[in-house]
Amino acid sequence: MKRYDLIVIGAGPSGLSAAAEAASKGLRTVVFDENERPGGQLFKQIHKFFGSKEHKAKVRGYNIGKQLLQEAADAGVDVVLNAPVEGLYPDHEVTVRIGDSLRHFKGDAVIAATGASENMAAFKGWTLPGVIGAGAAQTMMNLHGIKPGNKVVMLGSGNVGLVVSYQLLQAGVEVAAVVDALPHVGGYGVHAAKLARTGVPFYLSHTIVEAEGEDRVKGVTIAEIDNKFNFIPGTEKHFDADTICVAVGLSPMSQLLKMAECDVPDDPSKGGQAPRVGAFGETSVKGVFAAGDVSGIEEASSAMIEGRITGLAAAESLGFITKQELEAETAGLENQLASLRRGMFAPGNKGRKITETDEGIALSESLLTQGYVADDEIARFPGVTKQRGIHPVIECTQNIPCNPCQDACRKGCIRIGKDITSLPAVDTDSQCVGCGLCVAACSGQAVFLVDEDYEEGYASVTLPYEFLPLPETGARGTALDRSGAPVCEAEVVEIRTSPAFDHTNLLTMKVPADMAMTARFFRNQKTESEAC
Amino acid sequence: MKQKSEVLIIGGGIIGCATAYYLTKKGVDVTVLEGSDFIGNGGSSRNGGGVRQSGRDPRELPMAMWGIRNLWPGLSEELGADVEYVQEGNLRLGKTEKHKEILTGLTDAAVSCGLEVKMIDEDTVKEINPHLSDEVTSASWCPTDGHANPMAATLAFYRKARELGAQFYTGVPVSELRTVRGRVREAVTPDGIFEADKILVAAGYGSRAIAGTVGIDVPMTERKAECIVTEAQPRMFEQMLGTADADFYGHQTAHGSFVFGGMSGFEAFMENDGTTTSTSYGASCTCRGIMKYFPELASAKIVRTWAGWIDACADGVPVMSRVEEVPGLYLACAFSGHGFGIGPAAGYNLAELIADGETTVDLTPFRYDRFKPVI
Amino acid sequence: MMNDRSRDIGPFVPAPDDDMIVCRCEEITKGEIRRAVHDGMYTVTEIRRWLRAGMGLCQGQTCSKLVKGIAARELGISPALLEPASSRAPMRPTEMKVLGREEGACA
Amino acid sequence: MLRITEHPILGAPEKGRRVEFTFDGRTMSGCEGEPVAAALKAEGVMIHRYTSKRHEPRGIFCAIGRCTDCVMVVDGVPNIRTCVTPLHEGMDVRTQYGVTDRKDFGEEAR
Repeated sequence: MKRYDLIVIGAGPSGLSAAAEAASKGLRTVVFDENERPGGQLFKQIHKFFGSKEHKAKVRGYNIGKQLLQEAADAGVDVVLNAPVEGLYPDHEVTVRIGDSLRHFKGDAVIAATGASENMAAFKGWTLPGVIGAGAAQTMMNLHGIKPGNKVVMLGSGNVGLVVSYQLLQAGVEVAAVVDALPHVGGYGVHAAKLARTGVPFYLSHTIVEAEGEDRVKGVTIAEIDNKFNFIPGTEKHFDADTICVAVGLSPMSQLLKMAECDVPDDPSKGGQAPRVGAFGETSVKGVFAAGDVSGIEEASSAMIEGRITGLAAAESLGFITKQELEAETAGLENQLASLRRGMFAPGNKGRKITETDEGIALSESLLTQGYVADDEIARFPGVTKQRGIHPVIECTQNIPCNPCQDACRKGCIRIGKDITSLPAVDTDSQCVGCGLCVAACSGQAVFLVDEDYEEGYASVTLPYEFLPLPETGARGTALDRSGAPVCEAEVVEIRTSPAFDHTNLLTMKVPADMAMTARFFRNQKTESEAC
Repeated sequence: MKQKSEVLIIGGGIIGCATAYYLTKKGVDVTVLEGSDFIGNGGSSRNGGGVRQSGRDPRELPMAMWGIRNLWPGLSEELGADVEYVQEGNLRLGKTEKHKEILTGLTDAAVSCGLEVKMIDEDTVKEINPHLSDEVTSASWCPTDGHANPMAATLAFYRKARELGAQFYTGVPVSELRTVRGRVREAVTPDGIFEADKILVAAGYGSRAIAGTVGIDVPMTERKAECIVTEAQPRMFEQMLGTADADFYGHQTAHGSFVFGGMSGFEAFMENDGTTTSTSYGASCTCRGIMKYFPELASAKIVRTWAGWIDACADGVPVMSRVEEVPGLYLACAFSGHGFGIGPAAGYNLAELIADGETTVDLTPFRYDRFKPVI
Repeated sequence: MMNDRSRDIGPFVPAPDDDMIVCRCEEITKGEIRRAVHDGMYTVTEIRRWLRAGMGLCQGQTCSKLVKGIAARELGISPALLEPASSRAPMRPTEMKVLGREEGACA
Repeated sequence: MLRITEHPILGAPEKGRRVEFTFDGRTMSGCEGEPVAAALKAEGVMIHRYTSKRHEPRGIFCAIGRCTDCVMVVDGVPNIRTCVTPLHEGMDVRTQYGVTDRKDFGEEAR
């Protein structure tokens, strides 16, 4: 039986990070993954990540996957793909399907980095073809280049629901509505806002009554629910749709750890059955570790750091590094992890209703219930200032761990400060040159450049644009406000693309001056669904 | 919690549940204590579902035959739940001359007990089951054997007994029995003492330790056994299968999946680690065994494996007995891996023994004090 | 508390969505699961063994949380108190020929 | 048309060569190596199977080989998870009824 120092199960963000870290300390390390491609969910994630530079902020998920894979390869890790681990047995033995045979391996240590699986919601008709998991939509369009349908209703307004809805738009799919049973948008406000301004309506405190259709989805009926989750008669709304995407949360995929007799209690704060782990990720079974979503649902950024900590812990447990080295090396990582776990979406805030920011500013009620910040709410946030000439307007209104906008601006216009979750503030004393790097750098697509003095009677608004076809300079169309409602005519006056922007194009449109703080999206005149 | 009853049954497997059912049907007030958190959590939910007479020890055969004649055919109706009983015969397969000898020996013994079973040749085997490989050269054939769903049967007895008023408590392990004025009277648990006029210990291998607390020992040991189940498959055959080599046994269920058990050869050398996790090699051994007999199952996918612990008796047949030296105490254990098929009959006769003192099937061969040194 | 199998959980009251499939693989409905609880199947494991809910091709990966939620509601307890069913190898459906073709096997 | 030809972030999808396969006897085409389910989706096929008990239609649900709703009879073998099975030239893909490719759900074989 082949033996390794370390067996890592799962080649996602935490698994690859753990493997690279351990291998760099000299452990003979193998990673098994059931998928054809490594990277776990990263390879389906085409949006830019939040966080700071160390967390690979503003890098798109699939590129992070490539970087991690390279790092693991450089460290000498064997990554075996198409290799589902079928069982985890006593003595750290794993059985792996490789090709058409079953093979047995032993590791002196084992790290389970098996990730998460999607939760499901049952409703009338949910077994019809056309009802799919949000992950399925992502897999189909981002891995296989196939649209899951032409018109989608998304159930779930958590980050997965929001991000996948946006990806659907990018793939050229119409999103008819985002529906959530909870009274508030579950994911980051900026993710909601970038959907809302394209015209996607949000229905909070609503859920699906029925998926309609005989042998496939033809439409959806939703209705409002009361606080006991009962439908309120008379509030039904119908949408034509061929696809319903379900994004109602994730659960740790802890089956292997359960099988291995690890203590795996049900912990709602971790999203389900997650192994009880010590400070460095060791489960109740000696030598078996867990990292990433399997030990509690979080973001990929946290998973990567957790993976590194666990990789180091495995190295220490086998005598490759000393306890002192472990503590010294993990201290920095723990700090990073702590910084990611701050803010209003911190694990400790799960389920709590937050009404104001750390700065003491009242949160946008409209953002939480409609998906966009209302016109009369936007001015109170420190990223939104009124200035002469061109300047950034940062519509980032929640405390999330992210700061690339600050790094992007070489003129010092944007200030977040030491605390990564602070709201970005625009410094009115600094001189914006309109380079647009902040617009492209913002993972939440919440930064705009506004010039109210663009032309007599006209303002210019520069916005991030990640759709096809890319309008040409001179194109005329309609400006939409934050809610996606058409507000005025607009003309594209500049399109900027650059490798440095990493596919986030900067579209500058000219709108009537009084629309400078209202117009936030551009719709081409002729195309209804842009990307076909 | 109801701490006092006429009869206390320790063990919520098929024996405990069936006995509870037949006792409550007679109007007896019964409480069942199950040590684990689940009803039917031991061998009752982990076996291959055989309802066989052939291949049994002659001492056990009358009980098996009586149960198949009198209880199994009407069981689903009686319990109001489909226990998936199928009586389409049992084939015990052989590939070599040696196998044929083993099968012939078993067959002769069963015939002398009055069972309708016979040796059949290669062609006849293929007629009964055309999917078998050419390696199969002989078989014993018992047309009145069959199979059922162990989980459904155990839980159906539980459900019906519960409906008739039997009290069930799970997660209540018994650590000790106590006598009061010369009669067994009390069962000590973390939830307090349960009292009864009569106590039946039907807790699989756990029975040994429990009975030991009143000085009664049944010579048995634990042996691991493993099963596999496939995804649902198109219907292939209805018989129960076994082999002379004991390399696998099993059947296709009503659901369409195949449930197979098998051996790796290490079973006797495993210590009970407290889990029912299959070994890393057990399923592979069973698959290899099956594919030699059924090449066309090679693409069938295994969706699940599990293991259980057999309470293997020194002489291979169960103990079902009144314990005269400890008045009030009854034992039903050491079923040795073939308790499911005789489970209903055992429950029926145990209920008679406990309630009436007389049984339909003679329980003498199953006495607790039959064990004597051989040298 | 869960261990008393005669605990009164009230009568089974039919609901309009009883016909809704919950276990997609085995086509087990919400009503069947609710009924099973009233029949004494107080644990996810027993519901599984009794109805086959979660015993199909996906081995409960899709429905286990849903089943747990329904059972807990019927029992009037928090879902966290219900032990989920066990996890068993193989983690993915695996052909006999693959399991049987094992490195280091005697045959 | 559900195939994405140009994506704003990912560009043109990298795909294998075009190959033919059959779905219930009808000739269709897809890209070699992509999941059978993806090829079917691109051809507008939504129904992969009908269930055993209620005879209800099912299609792609998880797309990563977990839920097994998309199973079909592929090259004569039932229960093939089409979302994780790569497409090859000449594959014979059939709607699954229960556990067979027969519209009578294999009942006659009982």
